[in-house]
Amino acid sequence: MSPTGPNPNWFERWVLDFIPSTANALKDLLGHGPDWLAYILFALIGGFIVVNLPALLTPLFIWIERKVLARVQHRVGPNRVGPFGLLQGVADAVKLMTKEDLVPDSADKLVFNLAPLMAAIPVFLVFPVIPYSARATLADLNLGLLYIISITSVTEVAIFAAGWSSNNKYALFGAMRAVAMLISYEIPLALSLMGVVLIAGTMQLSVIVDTQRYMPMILLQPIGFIVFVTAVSAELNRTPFDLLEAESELTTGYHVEYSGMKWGVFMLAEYAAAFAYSLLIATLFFSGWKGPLLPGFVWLAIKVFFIWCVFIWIRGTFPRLRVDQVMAFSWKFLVPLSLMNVLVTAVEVNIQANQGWEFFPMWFAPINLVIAVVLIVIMSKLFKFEGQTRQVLPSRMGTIIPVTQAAERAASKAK
Amino acid sequence: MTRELGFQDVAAAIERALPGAVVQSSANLVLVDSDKMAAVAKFLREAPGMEFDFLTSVSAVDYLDYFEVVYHLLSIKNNESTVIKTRAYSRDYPAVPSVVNVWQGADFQEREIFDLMGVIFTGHPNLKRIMLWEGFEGHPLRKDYIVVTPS
Amino acid sequence: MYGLGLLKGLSVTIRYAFKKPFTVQYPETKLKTQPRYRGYEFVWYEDRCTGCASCAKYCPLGIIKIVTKRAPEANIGGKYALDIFDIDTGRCMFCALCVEACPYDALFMGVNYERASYTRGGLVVHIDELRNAKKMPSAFLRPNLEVQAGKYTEESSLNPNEAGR
Amino acid sequence: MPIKTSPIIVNIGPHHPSTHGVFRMRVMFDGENIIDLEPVFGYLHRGTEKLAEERTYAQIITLTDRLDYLASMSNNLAYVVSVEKLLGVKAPERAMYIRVIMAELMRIASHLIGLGSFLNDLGALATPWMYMFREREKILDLCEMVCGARITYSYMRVGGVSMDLPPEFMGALRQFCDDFPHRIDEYEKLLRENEILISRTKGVAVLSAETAKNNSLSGPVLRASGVNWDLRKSDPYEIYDRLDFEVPIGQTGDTYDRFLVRLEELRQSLKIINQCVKDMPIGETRLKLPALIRPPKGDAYGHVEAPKGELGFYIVSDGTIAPYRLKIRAPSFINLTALREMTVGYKLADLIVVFGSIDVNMGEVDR
Repeated sequence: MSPTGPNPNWFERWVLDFIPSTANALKDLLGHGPDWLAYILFALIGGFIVVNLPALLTPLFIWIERKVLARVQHRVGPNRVGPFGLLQGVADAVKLMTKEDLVPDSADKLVFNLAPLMAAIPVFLVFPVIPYSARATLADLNLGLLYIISITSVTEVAIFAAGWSSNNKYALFGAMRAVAMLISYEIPLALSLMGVVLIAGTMQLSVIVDTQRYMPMILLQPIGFIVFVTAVSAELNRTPFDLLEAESELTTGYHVEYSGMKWGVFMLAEYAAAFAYSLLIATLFFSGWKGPLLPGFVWLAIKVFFIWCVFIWIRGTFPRLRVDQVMAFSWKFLVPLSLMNVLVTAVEVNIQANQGWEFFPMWFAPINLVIAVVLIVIMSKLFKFEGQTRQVLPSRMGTIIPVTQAAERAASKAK
Repeated sequence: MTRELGFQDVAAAIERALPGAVVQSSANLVLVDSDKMAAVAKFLREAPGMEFDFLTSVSAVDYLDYFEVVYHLLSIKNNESTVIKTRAYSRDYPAVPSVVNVWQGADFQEREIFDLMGVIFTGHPNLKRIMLWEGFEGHPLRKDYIVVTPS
Repeated sequence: MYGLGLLKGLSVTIRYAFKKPFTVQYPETKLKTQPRYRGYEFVWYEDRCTGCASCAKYCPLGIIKIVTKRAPEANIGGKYALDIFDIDTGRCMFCALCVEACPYDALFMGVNYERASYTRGGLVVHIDELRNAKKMPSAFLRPNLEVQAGKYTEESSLNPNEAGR
Repeated sequence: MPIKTSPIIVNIGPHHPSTHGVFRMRVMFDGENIIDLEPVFGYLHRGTEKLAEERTYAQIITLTDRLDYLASMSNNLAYVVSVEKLLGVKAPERAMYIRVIMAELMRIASHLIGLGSFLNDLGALATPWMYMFREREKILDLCEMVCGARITYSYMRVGGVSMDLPPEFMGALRQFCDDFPHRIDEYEKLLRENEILISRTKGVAVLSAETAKNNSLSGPVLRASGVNWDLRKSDPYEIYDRLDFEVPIGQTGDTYDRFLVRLEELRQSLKIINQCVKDMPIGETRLKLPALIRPPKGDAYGHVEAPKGELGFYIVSDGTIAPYRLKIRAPSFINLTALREMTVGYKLADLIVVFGSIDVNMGEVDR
């Protein structure tokens, strides 16, 4: 547990390595008391810090989204509440708390109230695993990546529970779409990380960040990056995959019956998930907290800010895909693409093992880039993305009822 | 320029094809017998010289002792237009055959006339109120519909 | 090719991200209304008005209420003086047909739009309010006002003969 | 044993974010596929035709503003053209030029909202909508300069226009006309080759020329199906016969063509405005007509190419100061007859997009 240097000044001790330093300080405080007490206290303080990190930064995230989206749309964005509208997130939260919290009487009460919690808790569980600075990770699991992927798939159950229990036709549409889309985008999400894991050799996030000492992973894994970002934008229900809460079709889909702080928790969960995934993209592909001069977590913040701005930029420009196109896009395009990426990376790692090089050679980057471009061109030619022609219904539904027949049936029913 | 087909020769053409269909025709009126309207409509649509394939609008006017249903027809091919009128004389059951089978565009317009004016279009597949709610009694656009204006 | 159209779209939106927004922050900066703006306050010149009530007849909604009494020496027409002249701006649609109908150019539309009230009654403009309101008539249907209309200040008030047709 | 699924009936509207006003569709779904669709109207029915029977010809102008409230100048124009046809008079030259400029400005403003909400329905979250509304604001300012109001103008009168153009109008209009083509290029760059837009709209809800004519559709919906029918060319009113402009025609009649036709019509309207500005004559702008006009007994049908389609007024006059009967041929109302045929068999997402591509205005549908 040695901090960064032999005699760390107060800045390095408290700012750069705040978690291990707190553990040591606690130990001295307790005068070499029992280890387990220090450990519990440390877990409490660390947990408190890491849970409050998203809780406090999500309103900032919402503010960034609304400001940047406004700028993209040539307008100003919130500027009334607090300086430059910074307290907008807080104002929204306070408003939501004072708003009445309706529960439709025909709703399934238990599941209805449980859904927001199920949506929020897994998102907060992702934050302890992410390395914020040189040694600042609350829980540096050696299965970090697998843990993150499995935790974040709990939100699908929550979204389906919310949609199903609120007994509203639009919410039902949202719930059905949620199950279909989120599950079919888990596969490319996991597969695209295979490349990263192969190169880094482990799933431990801090080690992954370490292997990117010389070169960020995005250069080595262009396809992996593209597939991962697309899958993440589908997991977060962001344009062009925001089918779950398609304002123009489903009037905000699954959380249409929620109001007050229950709806607020859904929003918090959604933007905290966006924060978590941006952190993940930064650590996995842009070498996390590594960067010259500035301390670790400042670099991480800058990278997360830029990734988040790209998400907002995409949200401000693209229209939405239809349900069947989204599914076809995942199964027919992303999954084969990421499988091929795993193949290519495995071959390269094999070569690296045979040659016995200690680090992944740098000249693999241009090769990967060329392979990426070639694969995408071939795949997109192969997978024609044409509009869907008129789909005649399966015979079970009968042919389309002409006007006259519908009228007779209505008339006969009226008699 | 959309040429207004002469009313006299339209009436003559209809008379030749369907004797007895034209009740009265003058310089600016072609009045068709109401129960032959469906046949006249089909004739106007298919006849070589006519080909009125576009029904611009169907309107109804309440002249107190009869309802007059006015069809504005248009032939996009040779850019000609004409106006055909029929009359329904009874007050409580004014019936005019529907032309939905000839021009699909008349569907909503005839429903609206039935809803607001009370003219019944026999043969219309889905004749029910379109503007007002089902429980509304009376037909507001009739001249004898008493409108109670708030004071 | 797949994706190029999307990138082109992105290039358009990124350019707007760095441009100055075109929206106006209302309470701080107010948009200047045009001289012919059909605004909220009516401008009425009592000495030109003969109480002929053609504005009341001409209004499609019938929201102008005029009660006159015989007062020979009162004004140009020399016949009627007004007791009640109510315009219910709560139901008015500002079509300015009354301004068009007035044969003596006594009635004008106003120029600004900030007039709200908590009660429906508060929206009815009474005769005394019309009498001592500041006269800032809009140039709608009064082309000769075109030149002054732009230069109204808070305290300026147009005297009647300048306002005529 | 196959799982038994039963179709559900969903009410889309009357209070729904993408029904362009108060419009309701009772749709029967099997999963996401539409089996049957029945539009329900009447939520914005104000009885305009009954009101018109107890108003003088000048007062009805204020009624026509509220028909297609996104382009109320063209409603005024349609009404005024039919009353002038009834009277047998013709407006002075300068008034006709002003009317054409105003009608084309309204076409641009209405198409901007039509395209903007069409893209909102597609999911492009308000960005193209904001860009288009910014242009529409400029047009509203021009109209405010001319007639003092921004939406309900009542600017036109039987026999001309109520007031001549203010001196500074021409400068502002020329500035708008110089800047607007760049904005259209921007829309084209943002949207025309957008793969997601193409994949969502190409080949969706194809409307053949035959069904379009049979359902008496009019306006951009009809022209997108390949029918070359534009009242400004086939039955020119006012001064359209002196102006040269093309009429954009679609090939396949799918949603993408309707989008392209409207985008192209923006350019053509601009071309018309430039021509009108160039040879605008001097002269008076209003005929000397009595305040309460009494047209001769008889009836007349005048129509105009409004942004949504052919807007016609069938006026029956009995010689008094108010029309005996005023029938409004509303293009949006009749364009909806084909909605059922176009959307059955498609998904919910397509229904919203196809409804957006028809570009309907509820004030005109329910009258």
